[in-house]
Amino acid sequence: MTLSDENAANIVAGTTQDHVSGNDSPKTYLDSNELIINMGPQHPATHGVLRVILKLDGERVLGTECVIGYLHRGVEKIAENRTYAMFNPYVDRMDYVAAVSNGLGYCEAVEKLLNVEAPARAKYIRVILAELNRIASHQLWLGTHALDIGAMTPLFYTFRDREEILKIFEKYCGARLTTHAFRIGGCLYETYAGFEKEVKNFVKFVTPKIDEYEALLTGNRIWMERTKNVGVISGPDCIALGVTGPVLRASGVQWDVRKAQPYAAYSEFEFEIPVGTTGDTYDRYLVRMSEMRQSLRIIEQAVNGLPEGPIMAKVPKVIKPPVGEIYHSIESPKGELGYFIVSDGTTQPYRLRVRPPSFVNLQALDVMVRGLLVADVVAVIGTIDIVLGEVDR
Amino acid sequence: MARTMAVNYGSQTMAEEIKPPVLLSSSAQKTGGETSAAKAASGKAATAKNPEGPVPIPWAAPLVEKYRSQYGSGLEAQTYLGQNYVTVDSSLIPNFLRQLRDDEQFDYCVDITAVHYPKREKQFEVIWILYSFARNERLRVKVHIADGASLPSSVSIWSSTNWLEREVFDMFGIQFVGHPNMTRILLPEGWKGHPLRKDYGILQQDQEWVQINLGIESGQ
Amino acid sequence: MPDFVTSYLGSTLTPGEAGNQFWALVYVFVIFAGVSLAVMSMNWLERKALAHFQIRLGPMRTGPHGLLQPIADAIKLLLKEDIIPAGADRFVFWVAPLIGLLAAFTVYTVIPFGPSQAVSDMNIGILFMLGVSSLGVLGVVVAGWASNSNYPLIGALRSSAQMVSYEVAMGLAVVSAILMTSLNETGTGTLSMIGIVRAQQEQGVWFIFKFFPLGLIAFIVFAIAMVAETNRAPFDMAEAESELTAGYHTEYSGLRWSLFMLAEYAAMISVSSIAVTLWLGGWMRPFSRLLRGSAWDLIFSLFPAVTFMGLAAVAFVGVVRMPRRSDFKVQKIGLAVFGWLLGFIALMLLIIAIAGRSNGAAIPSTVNQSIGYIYWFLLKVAVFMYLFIWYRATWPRYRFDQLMRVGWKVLLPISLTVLVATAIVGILLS
Amino acid sequence: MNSAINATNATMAPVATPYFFYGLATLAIVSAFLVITRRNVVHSALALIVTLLSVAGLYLMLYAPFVAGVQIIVYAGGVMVLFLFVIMLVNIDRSYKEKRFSGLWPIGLAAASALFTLFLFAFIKGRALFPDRMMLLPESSNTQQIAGLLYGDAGKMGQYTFAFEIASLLLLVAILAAVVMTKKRA
Repeated sequence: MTLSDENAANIVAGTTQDHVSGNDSPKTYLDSNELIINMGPQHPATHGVLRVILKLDGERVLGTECVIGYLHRGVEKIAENRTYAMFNPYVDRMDYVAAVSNGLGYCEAVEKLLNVEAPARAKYIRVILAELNRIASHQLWLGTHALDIGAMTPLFYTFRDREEILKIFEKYCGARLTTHAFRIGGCLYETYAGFEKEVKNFVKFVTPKIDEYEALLTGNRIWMERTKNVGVISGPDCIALGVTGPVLRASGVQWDVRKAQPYAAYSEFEFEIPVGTTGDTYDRYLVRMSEMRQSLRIIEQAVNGLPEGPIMAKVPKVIKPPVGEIYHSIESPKGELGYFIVSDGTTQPYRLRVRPPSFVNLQALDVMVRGLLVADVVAVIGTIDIVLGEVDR
Repeated sequence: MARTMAVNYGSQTMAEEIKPPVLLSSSAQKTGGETSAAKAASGKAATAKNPEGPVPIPWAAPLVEKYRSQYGSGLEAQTYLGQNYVTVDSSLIPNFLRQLRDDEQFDYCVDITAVHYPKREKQFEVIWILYSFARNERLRVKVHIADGASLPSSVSIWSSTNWLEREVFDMFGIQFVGHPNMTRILLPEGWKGHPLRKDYGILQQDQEWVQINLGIESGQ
Repeated sequence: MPDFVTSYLGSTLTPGEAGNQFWALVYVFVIFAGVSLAVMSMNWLERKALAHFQIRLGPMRTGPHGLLQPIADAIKLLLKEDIIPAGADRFVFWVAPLIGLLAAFTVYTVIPFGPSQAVSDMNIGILFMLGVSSLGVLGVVVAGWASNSNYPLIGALRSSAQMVSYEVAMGLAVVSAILMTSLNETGTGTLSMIGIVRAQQEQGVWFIFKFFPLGLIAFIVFAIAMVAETNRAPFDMAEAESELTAGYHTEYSGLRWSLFMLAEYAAMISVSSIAVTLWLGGWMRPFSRLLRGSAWDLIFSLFPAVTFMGLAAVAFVGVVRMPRRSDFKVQKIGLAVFGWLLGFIALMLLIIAIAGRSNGAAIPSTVNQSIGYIYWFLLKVAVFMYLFIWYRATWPRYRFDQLMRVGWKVLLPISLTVLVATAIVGILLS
Repeated sequence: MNSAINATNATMAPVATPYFFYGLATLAIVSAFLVITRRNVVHSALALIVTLLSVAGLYLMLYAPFVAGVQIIVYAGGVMVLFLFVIMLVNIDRSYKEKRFSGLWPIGLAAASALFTLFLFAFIKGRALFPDRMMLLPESSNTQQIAGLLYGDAGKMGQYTFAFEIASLLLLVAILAAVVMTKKRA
């Protein structure tokens, strides 16, 4: 059980020695206090099929190793065997809680490769849906994260409100989760009658709800004790580890692709990039909460200024981009989501690479949890906000 | 995992001469010659001349000048659709990347990936996508290497490249020397072959796996 | 009626004290059945209350408003396959839930539901309670070890450390309450549960208000420690499902698992009973000093009947609000029957309250009084049970080191200070 | 209060006392035997708990409920939990491999039989000392008696106050020592 599992310990030690605990001497593996625990892939708090091997001293984490790939579907290989338009729905299956963002990134990347630009109205619709999706993703994150830390109730509140967003998606494109809302060159669907009104109503509806979540958690002593100074990561560390999104911003780096290299219509809206100071779990929580509010701001502006006009650019029926390659990235709810597409002039991408934010952010787990307790591992996995569909692709 | 280990795919897929990636279309033919529009378009594309588009133009910038004077012909800078990339010789790799980080503030390695061109002499193109917070600028560094060649790891330069290099190894079989844990990351340890190579036969693998493990003919 | 039946009904001693073995046995059975029933209804209540906290409905299908859900659950658990893991220590695995259950139920022998409504009035009642409930941790520890699996082991280690730590603060808080019982002419206190309530009766104040705020602080310390002692949220480290899947009972299934649940809820009720006995005046009705006289007595003796009437009314409102569809017919009838049952109980209670309003030694009067005692005691306990659910819905979970810090560095010094302060104030005032 | 005690004494004493005594005594002996014979340490610990609990039962029968309660709280509830805690952290498999009753067992057996002989001798010789019937029970409760012995009645110093305080001081020193030792290791 504890010690008798020397075999297991050695197996893990063998795979992890250099990676998990480079600074530990090998003989510590035989120390009587060490315990190797396998968290996942079937574990309620690993948000899917993530497997984390924990090396513990009592309850203190000495090192971790993530074992991923349980959800690998070979998205990049599939892309090479599909036409550009056919591959579009596949990207929704990566970060399935933010499918709209995935689609947005892909469509914009291909448009860039084709050297076309979506019409203004399409861009606005894209922004509205992508920001709604950001709120939905953050709500889902908040609910599950709070559940991991032991607060059951916020989950149900966030899911109740996320439902309203999904209803808008469903009315717009017929799907709730994997939406396939956009097409290369713009949008396929015009907004439905009453879209603006519903979105505005949603903004009105959800603003007090966000305050409600905060009322439950922000000032809660136990919540603060569980999240403050837990999983601290500094700004330079984040940059070195390639961590992006709310995690980076919570560490004090004010960087958002929407501001730094604006895409869609983001340059036309006023919004702020919330940043944290300490880079702990609590800051990441606060950053995401204010991000939801900023998203509402963007949505409001976009709905009020929704221009008239076509929603589809002139794109040939058969999409055949010229030979060349492009890298395009957007700010997905998880971080920088990039698409690197190499075209050989045919209808199928020669090579399509997805730069998944969850995958890169997950690397920071080891840095963040060392020296913390098992309970914190759960909190930190939650706070990185990974979606295994995107990590494994 | 252990079951797939029993299957040996390596021999024919690795050594075989490069075949065009026609996995989808071949399956379409088998199931009754049903040709989609995409298939037809794809067929046409092979014969028709490529559509006109922008072409990469040389990129002139102080950064490029500086390193060209240092490295000479081993470095070629181009820009395509406003995106800059530098193609360098593989011998420059760790030093040039380190210089980019230290001297040019490219402190964030966004991604590492590779592209397989089976017909070229140096089959693989490995690409580092870099970003500089200070300059708000992206840059791609490309290197061409032959099959079986390895590259020095850049984990010591950007720690983010740890898993990214493992993924490149997993998908393309390119070894990064000096990487702390050069093992497969997404695929199970006993997997044969590297799927993102153009000569990787999915259907063959599937048929073989089904035959060996299930004892029936594959329906694919 | 046989003599041994009537003799007890008029008696002021507990059956154990009076050496009345027949009634002692009756009490044991009543308590066993009652606690099991209470656990079942607690199960339903927790699910319903938690659901409504969380904008859900909770069980709705099994019986009207899921009223039959606990029974269905019990049947399911009884019929489930009983899995013993291959590497488990079979005997210890088998015996562990029994230890927990035994400890949780033995405690009830000294819980005073009224001045004579207990199995026995033990001389060392509170000591016995603390001692036996501390045996409950053995079941947890042994269960975690016997499962031969890492998560249960960690859960067991956590909960044993946690329960042992919180027992210290809990014990000191209890001692300060016991100290208060000695504030009488003779200067001798008591450890007897009934004696403690009697002391509150004699001093005319519930100990929670005694030496304000000392009693209150001791009570709060106990109230926090008892949540930790029963491994409930926000101190449910031992079964933190997001970390340890289910803690010490991860490997348990079916009947054995349900025994753990039974023990957990029984322990919740028993620690609540301790809190009620020590600080909230046990079986005493509120304002027993302030609002005296037979008129007030009558009004307060109507409370049980009124409560059941209220419950019946709620059930009938539920009947009326059910959709008028044919597929709801059975549910509607079921709920109506349930409502009538509650109404019938209310009626009986009303009759007893009216019949026993004279303060004599006649049997109706004694029965009336007993019902009053039990009612107030259970009502106070029920408040605690609701609080347990409320905590669970509201708070995130403490981390283990924080939990230990709270136990040793916050609660222990506070309870020590309160103990010393109570002693000093007690000496100064006597 | 006292009336209640007397009532207890009057009514409870005769109930099946010898059977309870023999039952508990047998249980204590059998489980004590199991403690030293079981190979599995956790089984030994569980048997030890049974021993402690049956001894607590014997105390109860001797009208010493306070001692019984303390026995349960301190030994069965506290010490044994810590025992189990420690046992779970060490390697149990190793204890299977190790030889038990190493070399010293003849000495142990000799000591045990000497002790047994002593008890037997004392029991036979001192029969006159032990009254055939139950001793007359004191007026006050067991808890109050202990309090009297330790702290004294009505302003008087108790018989064992000094010894009691010394013992508690020793325990405090032991606790501090344990803390210091573990701190040094970490």
